[in-house]
Amino acid sequence: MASEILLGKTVLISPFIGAVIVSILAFLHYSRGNKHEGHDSGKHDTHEEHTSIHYTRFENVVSTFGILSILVSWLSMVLLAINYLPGEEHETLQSQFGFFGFKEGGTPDIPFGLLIDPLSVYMGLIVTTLALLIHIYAREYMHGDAGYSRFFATFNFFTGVMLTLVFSTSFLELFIFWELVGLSSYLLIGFWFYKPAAAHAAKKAFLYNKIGDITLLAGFLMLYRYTRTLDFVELPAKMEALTDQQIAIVAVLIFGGVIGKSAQFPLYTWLADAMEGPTPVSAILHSSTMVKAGIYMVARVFFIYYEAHDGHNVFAGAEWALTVFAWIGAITALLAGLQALVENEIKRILAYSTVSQIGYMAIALGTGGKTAAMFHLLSHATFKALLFLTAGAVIHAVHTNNIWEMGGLRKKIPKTFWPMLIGATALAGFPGFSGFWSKDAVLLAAYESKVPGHLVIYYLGALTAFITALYSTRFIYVVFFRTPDPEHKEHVEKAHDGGFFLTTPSIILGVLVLIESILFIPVFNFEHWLNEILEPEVKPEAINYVVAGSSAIIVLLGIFVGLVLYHWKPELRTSLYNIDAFNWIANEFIAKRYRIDQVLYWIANAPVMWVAGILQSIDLKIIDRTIIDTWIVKGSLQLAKISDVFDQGFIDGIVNGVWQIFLYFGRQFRKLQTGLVSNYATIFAATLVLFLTYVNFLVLFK
Amino acid sequence: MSSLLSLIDKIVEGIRDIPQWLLTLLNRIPYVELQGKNAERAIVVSLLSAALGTYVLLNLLLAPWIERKVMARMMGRRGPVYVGKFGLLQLIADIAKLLFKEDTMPMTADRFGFNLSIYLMGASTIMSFGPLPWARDLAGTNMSIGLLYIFAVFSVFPPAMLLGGWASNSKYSLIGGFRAAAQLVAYEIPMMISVLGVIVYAQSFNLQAIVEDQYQNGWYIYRAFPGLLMAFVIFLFASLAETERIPFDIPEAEAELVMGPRTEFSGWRYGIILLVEYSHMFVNIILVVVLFLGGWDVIFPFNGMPGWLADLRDDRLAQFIAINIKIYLGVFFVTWVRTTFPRFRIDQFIEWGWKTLLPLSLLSLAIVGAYAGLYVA
Amino acid sequence: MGWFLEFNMIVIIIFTLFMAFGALRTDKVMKAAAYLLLTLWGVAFAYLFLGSEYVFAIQLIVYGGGIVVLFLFSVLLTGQEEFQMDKEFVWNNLVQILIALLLFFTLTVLMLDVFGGYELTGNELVVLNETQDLTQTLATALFTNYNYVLPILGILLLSAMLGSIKIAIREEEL
Amino acid sequence: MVVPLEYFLILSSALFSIGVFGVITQRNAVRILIAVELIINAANINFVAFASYNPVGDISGWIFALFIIAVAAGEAAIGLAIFINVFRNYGEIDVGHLFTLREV
Repeated sequence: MASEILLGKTVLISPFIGAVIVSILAFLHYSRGNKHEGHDSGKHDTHEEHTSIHYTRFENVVSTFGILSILVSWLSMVLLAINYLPGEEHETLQSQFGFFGFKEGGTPDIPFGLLIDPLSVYMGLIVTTLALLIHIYAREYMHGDAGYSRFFATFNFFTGVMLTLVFSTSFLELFIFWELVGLSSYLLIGFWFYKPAAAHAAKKAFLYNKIGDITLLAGFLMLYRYTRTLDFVELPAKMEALTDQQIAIVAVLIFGGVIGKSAQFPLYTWLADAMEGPTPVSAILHSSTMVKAGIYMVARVFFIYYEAHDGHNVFAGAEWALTVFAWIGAITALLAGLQALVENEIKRILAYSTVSQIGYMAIALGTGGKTAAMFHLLSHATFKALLFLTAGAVIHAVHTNNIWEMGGLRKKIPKTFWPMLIGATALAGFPGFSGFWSKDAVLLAAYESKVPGHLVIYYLGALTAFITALYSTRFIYVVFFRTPDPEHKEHVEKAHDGGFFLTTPSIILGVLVLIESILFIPVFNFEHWLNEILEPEVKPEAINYVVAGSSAIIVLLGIFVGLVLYHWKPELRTSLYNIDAFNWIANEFIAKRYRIDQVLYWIANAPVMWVAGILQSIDLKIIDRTIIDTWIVKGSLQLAKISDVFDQGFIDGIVNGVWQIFLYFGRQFRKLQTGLVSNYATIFAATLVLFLTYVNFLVLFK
Repeated sequence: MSSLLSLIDKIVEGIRDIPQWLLTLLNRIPYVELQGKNAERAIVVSLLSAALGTYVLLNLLLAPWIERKVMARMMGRRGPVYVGKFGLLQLIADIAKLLFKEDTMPMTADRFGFNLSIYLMGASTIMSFGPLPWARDLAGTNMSIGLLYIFAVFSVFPPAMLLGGWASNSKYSLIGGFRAAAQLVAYEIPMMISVLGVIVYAQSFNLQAIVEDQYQNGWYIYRAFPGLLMAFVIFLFASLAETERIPFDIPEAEAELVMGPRTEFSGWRYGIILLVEYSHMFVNIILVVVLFLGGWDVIFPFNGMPGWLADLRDDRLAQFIAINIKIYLGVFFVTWVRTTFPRFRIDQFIEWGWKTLLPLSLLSLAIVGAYAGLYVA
Repeated sequence: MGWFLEFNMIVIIIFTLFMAFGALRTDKVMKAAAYLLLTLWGVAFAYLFLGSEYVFAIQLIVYGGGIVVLFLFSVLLTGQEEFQMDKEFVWNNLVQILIALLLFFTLTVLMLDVFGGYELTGNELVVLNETQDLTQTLATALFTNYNYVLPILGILLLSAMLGSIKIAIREEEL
Repeated sequence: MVVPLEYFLILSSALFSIGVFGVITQRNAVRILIAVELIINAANINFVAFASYNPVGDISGWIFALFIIAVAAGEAAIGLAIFINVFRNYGEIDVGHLFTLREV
């Protein structure tokens, strides 16, 4: 018990300590007059060609402390998991460090502390593992950057904040770290803040997240209003007392938060722009951990939707909200997948892919598959982090983002190619790989749920699976197999693998994906184990071979179609694009994000601008012209003329008269100033005589 | 106007009271003490005062003779022997000689200043005899500020010296006058401060009261040890410097300045200067005796005093003889010092007065103050 | 009864004023200082006639012994041996004499009118007599009512001494 | 009273007038200071006289006179020091020639 709490505390605090140490180191370093050593550009084009990397002493120290702190966190997390997960009873451990407020009676109200249950341990394990690997990756990736120490400090800070979010014990604590996660996301997207695109993307991410955050805040405040508590341990028991209407309000509002943070349908465009940040950031924040916070949060508060005692019983109020959420997930998955199909920048492809896969998780949650969602979260986090790391390595190798400027890199960067191939295969859901099993679980949850229109959702998911396989094939083929265009041949020729720190994490992750793939084979019953520890009240579903087989066929079909389009018959693609409608849809509609930004602009920005325009014209035409110009200006001009006359004539006259009087008397009195003591004394004595005479008269004739 | 007229009326009215003026004179002249209001007693007391003055002047004639004889003995000579028995009348002969000498004054001298300095010195010396105590209830005047009065009338010496030196219009006189004034000013202050200790103990400026306190409680020289002993030494030293005796006769150092500020004085003026010098010395010796050595007290009080000694202490004649013995011992001491020590250098001497004697006197005053504080506590 | 004393007083007044005038009209500054000394002695005797023997002594010690010596020294140090009086009679001089006379006249008239005719009632003066020790009264007053004035006066005199030393001393002597 | 108060009043006012006359006629700074001393003495006489003639027997006037004498000593010392300094700088202490304050 106590050791687990202590380990949990270590997990949380260690990254923060790392952040503080790195900040102090940076402060000491720069306050001694050291200049920034690296280049100020976020682009890696300026990287010199090098085979071996020479870290500066400062970089060594900073990265060592950054990685060490995460290592400590990871080790304690692993110890915690070893202690905790295989145990017989997965009891919920709650350690309350402090409280946010007091009830009227004086008893503590909202706890601030540590909640250790299977869900948080599971999520914490994912977060720390990925954070550790990506930290190691960042050690080389950020080499030579001017903001090296800043990166590590912020990155450590994010890790700590994310872990605290995971281990939050109350809604309020979760929300605080939810916001801090948003802050670190803002800082890391805008890491190269001198690039306008990065600054803009950071602002965009922050604002889009804020929409969701507001609804989340409203949601849990409503919950507090109804239940008078925000403690995750106390809440489930109190949910049954709520009316359907109250549950509906809370459920919908909390889903709003998920839509913002986890990039769901109307608000997902920020995630693609967030790729302006460094690749490690994209890898950990915008693919594997931060954007999963919404999913995690819904899993954490799943008792709002389903009765705590029987996981199959939906609250009547939450039914509608769940349906909407599942539908949003499906739509998001499809739309983002389509977009990934037409996107040319490698990181954005992965970003849309992420959105699409989170849509899968939303489907799973909406259709009641908490286990499926967390299952897919695990597998997706692993292979998407892998994909981002390898994508970063590819970019590092060829100094470009555009997949059409690459090609044939298979032989040039084998240490990147093979992990990426594994990751892409897993992403595509190739039968037998981890993505296949988790996606299958999601599709199964959709297929077998009682949500209205669940079959449509299932079909949409299947279509998305097809599209996923298609775009996975596309970018793998284009990047690694296609003969490069002549004009890009040069830098492709020069491409080479990164150093030890750049490649090792990807290889480790590739191995992890392979291990997961083996582990997820139903023979090993991983999903059932997961189900048991996450929702023991729900009976696990048996594997549906219809769903599994159909999805395998779909995936294989997608890969086949991709190979046809990009390898065997590229002219088919050209003829497809020659169709005007297809071209328009691909290039003008899908590639421009279905005009979602414009629609949002019309909804949110345009009315404001319109009203502002009206107000401006009112201001200019009515207030400025009539009131100010005619009445105030002319009136004050008249007043000014009057006061000018008064000032010039009367006041200046007084002032001038005064000085003239003083000047006159001064000139007269100056004649007295002879500088002779005797004269002064004589005047003094004469005055004394006069005074005495006066007093004499007073005395004599009183 | 009316008040002016009434003033004149009063003056005219006062003229009618001529018969009364003699008594008023006796009553109001500062140097004569009157106990009671009746005329006989007044006349007796004034005769006594006159007798005292004569006595002092006679002593002033005797003191130089003693000095000369002692000095001569110390130098292996015999001193004055021809005029009178043992040359006792030598000084009278000298005075007669000085009086009959030609009265000369330098042509360039300032007449006013030349005369004024002599008058001032002579007058102040004569005035200083007033409060000196000779026995219990035997004094020229028992004034309450006696000690301060003596210092006050002596304070005219520096300007008088300076004026005389300047008025002679001689460089020796001028330099001598400067030296005299500087020395007097430098040693007047430690002298006064050292006296303050005595005043703290006696709680009076009255010389009779000071002596009475010593008669009752013991002489000051051994009281408040070592504060008043220090004060005694300082006072003795400073009074020797004040009187410009050898070895402190820097203003008139013969080898350098001929006769200092007195260079141009001759005849009766020189006689007065001699008189002033000797009386100045005499008064200072009396002050030392009165302030520290018990004045007219025969012997310092001690426990188990035999009756005859106590009676002797109360006897006024004995007191008178005692103080005279003390005074002549002092004269002998001064002469002894004169023959023994060489002359100091002016800058060292002045510096010594300001930088050593003044702090020492303050220290002695502090010690006495501490004793007095303990006594009061 | 008091005629002789009044006569003496008149003599002292005349002496004092004569000496004061002499201090202003003599031809040499050195002699002016000597005249000042005599004036101060005259004033001191006036104090004696007023029964304030302590003030008399202090006047002689401080003024006669201190200030006059200071004057004499500074006269000799400033080399003011000869002083040319303004012999010629100018209109300015007439005005000054007139002012001084008027001042004397008005002041005397005022003083006599306001304060004249006072008789001593409670404080029977005994000049230089031990029967009534006014010095003790004075000392008591000094150390009770004017307890704080004495130290302040000491500080004032000390600062005046240091100030005058600083002013008079040459820079190279410091 | 043996000597009327009027004598002292006349003495002080005469001394005061003579002092003022000296201050306004003299050109030698030392003499001006002498005249100032006369003025101070005139004031002192009044203090002592009024204290002596005070029917209540209050002798504060004497104490005032003592203080005035002390302050006058300090004043004379500083004044003469200034004159010595002036003499050192200008070679003379004739106030008729020292009119640096005058407008040229």
